[in-house]
Amino acid sequence: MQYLGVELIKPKAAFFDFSCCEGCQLQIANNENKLLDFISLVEVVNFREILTERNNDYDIAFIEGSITRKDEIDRLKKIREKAKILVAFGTCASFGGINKLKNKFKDIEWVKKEVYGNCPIETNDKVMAVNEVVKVDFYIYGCPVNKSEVEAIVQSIALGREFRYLKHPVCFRCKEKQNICLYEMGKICMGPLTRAGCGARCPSNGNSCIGCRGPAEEPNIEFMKTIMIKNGFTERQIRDKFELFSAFKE
Amino acid sequence: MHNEKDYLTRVEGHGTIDIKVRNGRIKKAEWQVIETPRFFEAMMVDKHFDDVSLIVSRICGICSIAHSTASIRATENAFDVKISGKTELFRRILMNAETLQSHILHLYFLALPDFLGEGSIFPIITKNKNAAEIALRLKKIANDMCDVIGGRNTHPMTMVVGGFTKFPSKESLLILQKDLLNSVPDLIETSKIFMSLKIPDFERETEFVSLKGENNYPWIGGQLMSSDGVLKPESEYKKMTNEFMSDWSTSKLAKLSRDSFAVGSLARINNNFNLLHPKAKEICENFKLKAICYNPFMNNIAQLVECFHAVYETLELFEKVLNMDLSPEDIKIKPKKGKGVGAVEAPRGILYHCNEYNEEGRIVHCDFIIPTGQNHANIREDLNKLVKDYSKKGYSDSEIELLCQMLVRSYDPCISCSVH
Amino acid sequence: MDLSLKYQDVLSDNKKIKTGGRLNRKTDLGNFEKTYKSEITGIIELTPLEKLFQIQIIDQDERERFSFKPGQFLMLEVPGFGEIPLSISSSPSRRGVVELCIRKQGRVTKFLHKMQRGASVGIKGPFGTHFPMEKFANANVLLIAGGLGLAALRSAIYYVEENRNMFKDIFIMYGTNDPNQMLFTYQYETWKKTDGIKLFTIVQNPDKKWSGRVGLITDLFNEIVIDTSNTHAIVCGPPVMFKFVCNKLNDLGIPMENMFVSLERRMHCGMGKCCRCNVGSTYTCLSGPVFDYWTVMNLKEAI
Amino acid sequence: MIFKTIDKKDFNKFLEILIENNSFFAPQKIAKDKNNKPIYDLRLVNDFKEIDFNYDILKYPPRRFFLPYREAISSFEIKNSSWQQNINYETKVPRILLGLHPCDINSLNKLDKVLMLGDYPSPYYTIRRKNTFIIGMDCDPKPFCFCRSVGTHTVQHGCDMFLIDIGDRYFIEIFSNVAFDFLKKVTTKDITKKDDDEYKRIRRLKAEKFTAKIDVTDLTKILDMEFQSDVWKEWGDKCLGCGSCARVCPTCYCYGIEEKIDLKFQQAEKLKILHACTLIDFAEVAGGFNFRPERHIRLKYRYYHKHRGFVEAYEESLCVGCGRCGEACLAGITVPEVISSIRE
Ligand SMILES: Cc1cc2nc3c(=O)[nH]c(=O)nc-3n(C[C@H](O)[C@H](O)[C@H](O)COP(=O)(O)OP(=O)(O)OC[C@H]3O[C@@H](n4cnc5c(N)ncnc54)[C@H](O)[C@@H]3O)c2cc1C
Ligand code: SF4
Ligand code: SF4
Ligand code: SF4
Repeated sequence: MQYLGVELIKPKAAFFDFSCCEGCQLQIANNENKLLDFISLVEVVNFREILTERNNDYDIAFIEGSITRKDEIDRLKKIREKAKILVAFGTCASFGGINKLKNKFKDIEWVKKEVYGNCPIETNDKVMAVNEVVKVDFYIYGCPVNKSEVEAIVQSIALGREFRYLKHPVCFRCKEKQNICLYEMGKICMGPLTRAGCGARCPSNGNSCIGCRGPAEEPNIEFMKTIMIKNGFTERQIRDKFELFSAFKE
Repeated sequence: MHNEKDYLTRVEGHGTIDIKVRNGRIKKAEWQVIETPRFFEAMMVDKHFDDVSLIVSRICGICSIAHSTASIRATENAFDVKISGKTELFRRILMNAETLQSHILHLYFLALPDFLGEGSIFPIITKNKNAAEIALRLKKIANDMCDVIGGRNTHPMTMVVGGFTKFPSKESLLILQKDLLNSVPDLIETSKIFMSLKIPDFERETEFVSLKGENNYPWIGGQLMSSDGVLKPESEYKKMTNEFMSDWSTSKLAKLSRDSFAVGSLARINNNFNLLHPKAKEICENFKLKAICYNPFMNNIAQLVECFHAVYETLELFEKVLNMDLSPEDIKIKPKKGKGVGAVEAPRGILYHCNEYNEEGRIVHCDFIIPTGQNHANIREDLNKLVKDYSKKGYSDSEIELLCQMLVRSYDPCISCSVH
Repeated sequence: MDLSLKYQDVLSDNKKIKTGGRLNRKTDLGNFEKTYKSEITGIIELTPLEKLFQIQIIDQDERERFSFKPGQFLMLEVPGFGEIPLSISSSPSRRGVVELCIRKQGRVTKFLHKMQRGASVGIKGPFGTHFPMEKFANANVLLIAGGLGLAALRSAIYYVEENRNMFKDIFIMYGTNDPNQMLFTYQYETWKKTDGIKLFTIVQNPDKKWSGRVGLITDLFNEIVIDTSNTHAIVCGPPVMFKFVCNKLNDLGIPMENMFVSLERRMHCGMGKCCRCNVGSTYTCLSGPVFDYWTVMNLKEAI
Repeated sequence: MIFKTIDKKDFNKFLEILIENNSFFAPQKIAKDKNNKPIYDLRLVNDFKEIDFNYDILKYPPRRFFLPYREAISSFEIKNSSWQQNINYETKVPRILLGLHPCDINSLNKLDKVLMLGDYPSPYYTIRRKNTFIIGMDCDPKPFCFCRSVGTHTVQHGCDMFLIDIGDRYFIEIFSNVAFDFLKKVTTKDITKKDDDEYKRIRRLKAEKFTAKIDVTDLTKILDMEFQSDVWKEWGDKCLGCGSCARVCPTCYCYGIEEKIDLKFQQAEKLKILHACTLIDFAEVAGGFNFRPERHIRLKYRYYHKHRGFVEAYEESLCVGCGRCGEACLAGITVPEVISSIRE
């Protein structure tokens, strides 16, 4: 394929899932209108959720999910060796995501017991994001990822241009949609700190932004906490929001 | 040891079929679940009820609406919250939409390639563009419904304890209604495609567990029933599942009157045949699907029947909600100490959430029982019998291996969900 | 009773008011977003980072109407990638073809470097203020550039070359970090041959092959003798550079009003609408990019 | 100027006809805040009953009807290494807006100067502006309004007609021929001495109600003097860099361009998206250099553009004193407070 006379790249892409809900992979199958065009952009060689054949020759590896067990670490390292570009696909892969909530418990034995009683079960003590194990070349944020953003990113690869994330927080887009600010409605919201690009989905639907896309560029976390407290939210409530996806360093 | 190449493909999550060969012949096929556990029940401890449904929806990307709905219902039962009729209707629409989207995904993307001897949907896209386009159109309308009403097709956020943060506009509902009406011919085409496929001949008598519908086909809440005659209230879900662990699975397993039981579309239809929409019943007739059907491969057809049901029921629900005032409701929740159970029929079968709260409305303890978890033991038993039956019939090893895979897939297992 | 508003066709009203055929973006509404479709007719690689693009407007009528003055810039459109401001590097007297010296930097420029002869791009313009060459008549002229600054200065060099008799002494001073960053080296000989033009080059980090001067561009002032009472200067380059050079020139006795610099800011329209190019609160695209140094001194944020 | 009065009953009838014949936007209740106080904004009206005349302030400025947050300004059809540009300046018009307060009408007048009256007029803006019929309405100053300080509390031009409530009638200021012709179709009365007095009384009352204010005396010079002031740093520490202020400002017009290619590589689209100078990448250029790398520098620039640069160019400030930015800012950064901190 060509664009304005410049030959495009058709990369071989492989999708790998680790510990997660696989909702991000699903988004790819979900963009029905453009799915056929999308799969003509890349050659999908490995996609366990919808594909039987496997091919271990790929340029881009999309890693979904967080890393929780010894065998997952080994598997990820092998993928890293093969892949030219390794993409952390979704919030779990980028930050650890919801799964990392487990890390707040100091006693892993208690955790196992809480869920499995006295049955033996294998797990690492700590849930890790992909970049805690191997080098990551690119991140795609979101829980789940935003389909049109994924398309834009893959298209950028084909065009050989870098993809740039929006750098500002969600509020900017939320205001564009002419929503009434949730703080005005007495609710807490992570919008002022979270990276835009989701179309302010949650606030536009009347629910708080929960920060799934991680921090915007240079977020003013310190003063935002003061604002949250001024709006009547407790330290505990604030912590709830900050730790949800483990995306914000406190 | 867990090797990449062992995982069964075209299912959600990680499981393998361990094939035991003796003297060059398949002796036994064993179902193993090796998904990594995420410990959701532990993560939830101390979480505020506002966040609970948002977190548990991340148990599964495919049935996130069912998880949210079950969780919210559990919390509402714990706090004695009453919801409005409007909320009830919209939740039902969402459950129908998710069922449709999940079933279509399974039928076309995961199951159909087996029947056509392909490795994935991709060759079908090139060889049978028409089928692929039907699949995408049907999935789209289902996803659009989830988008418009749930706020997003995966991990919905409009559904909260007590109701909805926002109801969709009439205009957007009218568009959906029109699209939905237009999707009926596509469904009929789908049923023709599946009529032309050969469903493997296999039966094993088992017990079927589902919600019991009263006046409607069951999606949310109500009594729990089994085809062996067990009937229990929602709150006694534990007596329906009797969870246990085994060394071959990282997921917990379940049993009731026998060693194993089945949940899912086939179980729902077996237990609630008369509550199906008349149009859906017609499809049953076409496929000679009668209660009680013991062929697990027929679960694919049961899903197809439910697609019809979902579309027709949703059209009826749309008529009702379009006549309502869709401005947002005031939601005020007072948390209290207590425990509540929410049972819903997820696409893959009955799903239970049990949330126990302290006075502040923070989780003290919780418990989730996932449909696929309840099916694992049954899958294992089925595989056992399948290998025996088909060896006797003189089928080759590779044919049996494929049948084994097809059998597991026809349960549409959601493994990462079962090992949450 | 009918009280419906009538649609007012603003565009054709605007056209009717116009007299004569000459279309102008400055007043003609219908031309606002139109970009002149142009063809890349030649590409010359100057350094690993910079290429010179020769670009010709395809439509003959549009081509004939296009003219510019040294120091002006245009907006180059690469569909799907973006529209970027670029100084015109070629001679103002050469009709129909413009030359753009483009450094590979971001989205648009990286793709441009991949494009081939014969591909189409779009140009809007010319925009902005220019170097006031007429004012320099009968005076000495200093043309000073650092790095990529030579791209903007080049059209002024063409101008003085072609109108040699208008001016007194002419000095071109050019400095870069490395010798291999020097642009348009193939033209130096021609420039020098033009009667009375003196060219000085200097680099900061010489390599083995370099036999010329080593140092900062301000060092060159030790070598030249000029009558500062009748001298104008144009300085193009990064802000740090022109700050030093202009202060030096001022010390030498040249009034700040006689020095001209070209400022760079982020730009999205070139027509004073997007606001992105404001320096302090002055539009670079309308009041600039060429400013006299006195104005720059009075602008907050300029340097 | 031509003045008339009209009975409210007659006026309502007039509106009913306008609604029936046109695309008509008027204030409506859109939500309630945490204290149960209703929030109003302009919405499409299909039925007269939907209009809420008790509105206090429009939540979002009417700027969006002329300068949308995002619009496709042109597109390209790609064919091999060539392309064809398609431009469509026409947009959904004409339409009627009811209920703009003086600050909002004056904000449009300011935008006119940049986008319609100067060099390179924008057809996108001009077409919408010329095809929108505006019915302005007098207002009651809120605690955050400081329009009087910047001289935008009255309307000299910029709308078609302006209404002042004088009990059972409206006092109408007629600004355009279209409005005059429209009003011929309903019963209006010439103004009497009594109307005159009532008008003046109401003006006086209103003038007394302003509480917020800014002092603009020599503000341009003071801003220049305080360019390096530490005060900016203090405000910058609070600013979240969220751009909400520019999103709700009736006069902000900065934008960015984003170009998109479809997945088939056959179409490219050029989107214009309103930007905000407080966002981190506002002045960032290729190579990563940022002309305004810090929050306080960007916030400072917002004030310099509005209260200094624009004054220099047009002899008026680019702020109409509506106070929306201060209300929208979670960090509580308000124009009166910032300006007075600079003057101290
Ligand atoms: C008056 C003027 C004259 C210029 N002349 C030249 C020249 O002759 N040769 C040359 O190589 N470069 C020149 N530049 C700089 C050139 O415009 C940038 O290198 C170019 O915009 C980078 O675009 P990009 O898409 O590759 O970079 P990206 O970083 O991808 O930029 C994205 C967008 O940001 C804007 N932008 C980014 N950097 C700049 C910048 N420095 N100036 C203005 N807008 C920017 C553009 O709108 C661009 O499309 C000039 C800039 C100005 C203002
Ligand atoms: S609702 Fe959230 S995202 Fe929207 S403006 Fe308010 S704080 Fe920002
Ligand atoms: S001033 Fe307020 S509204 Fe504006 S960017 Fe800063 S924090 Fe956001
Ligand atoms: S700067 Fe603030 S007060 Fe001034 S016009 Fe804009 S929003 Fe209103």
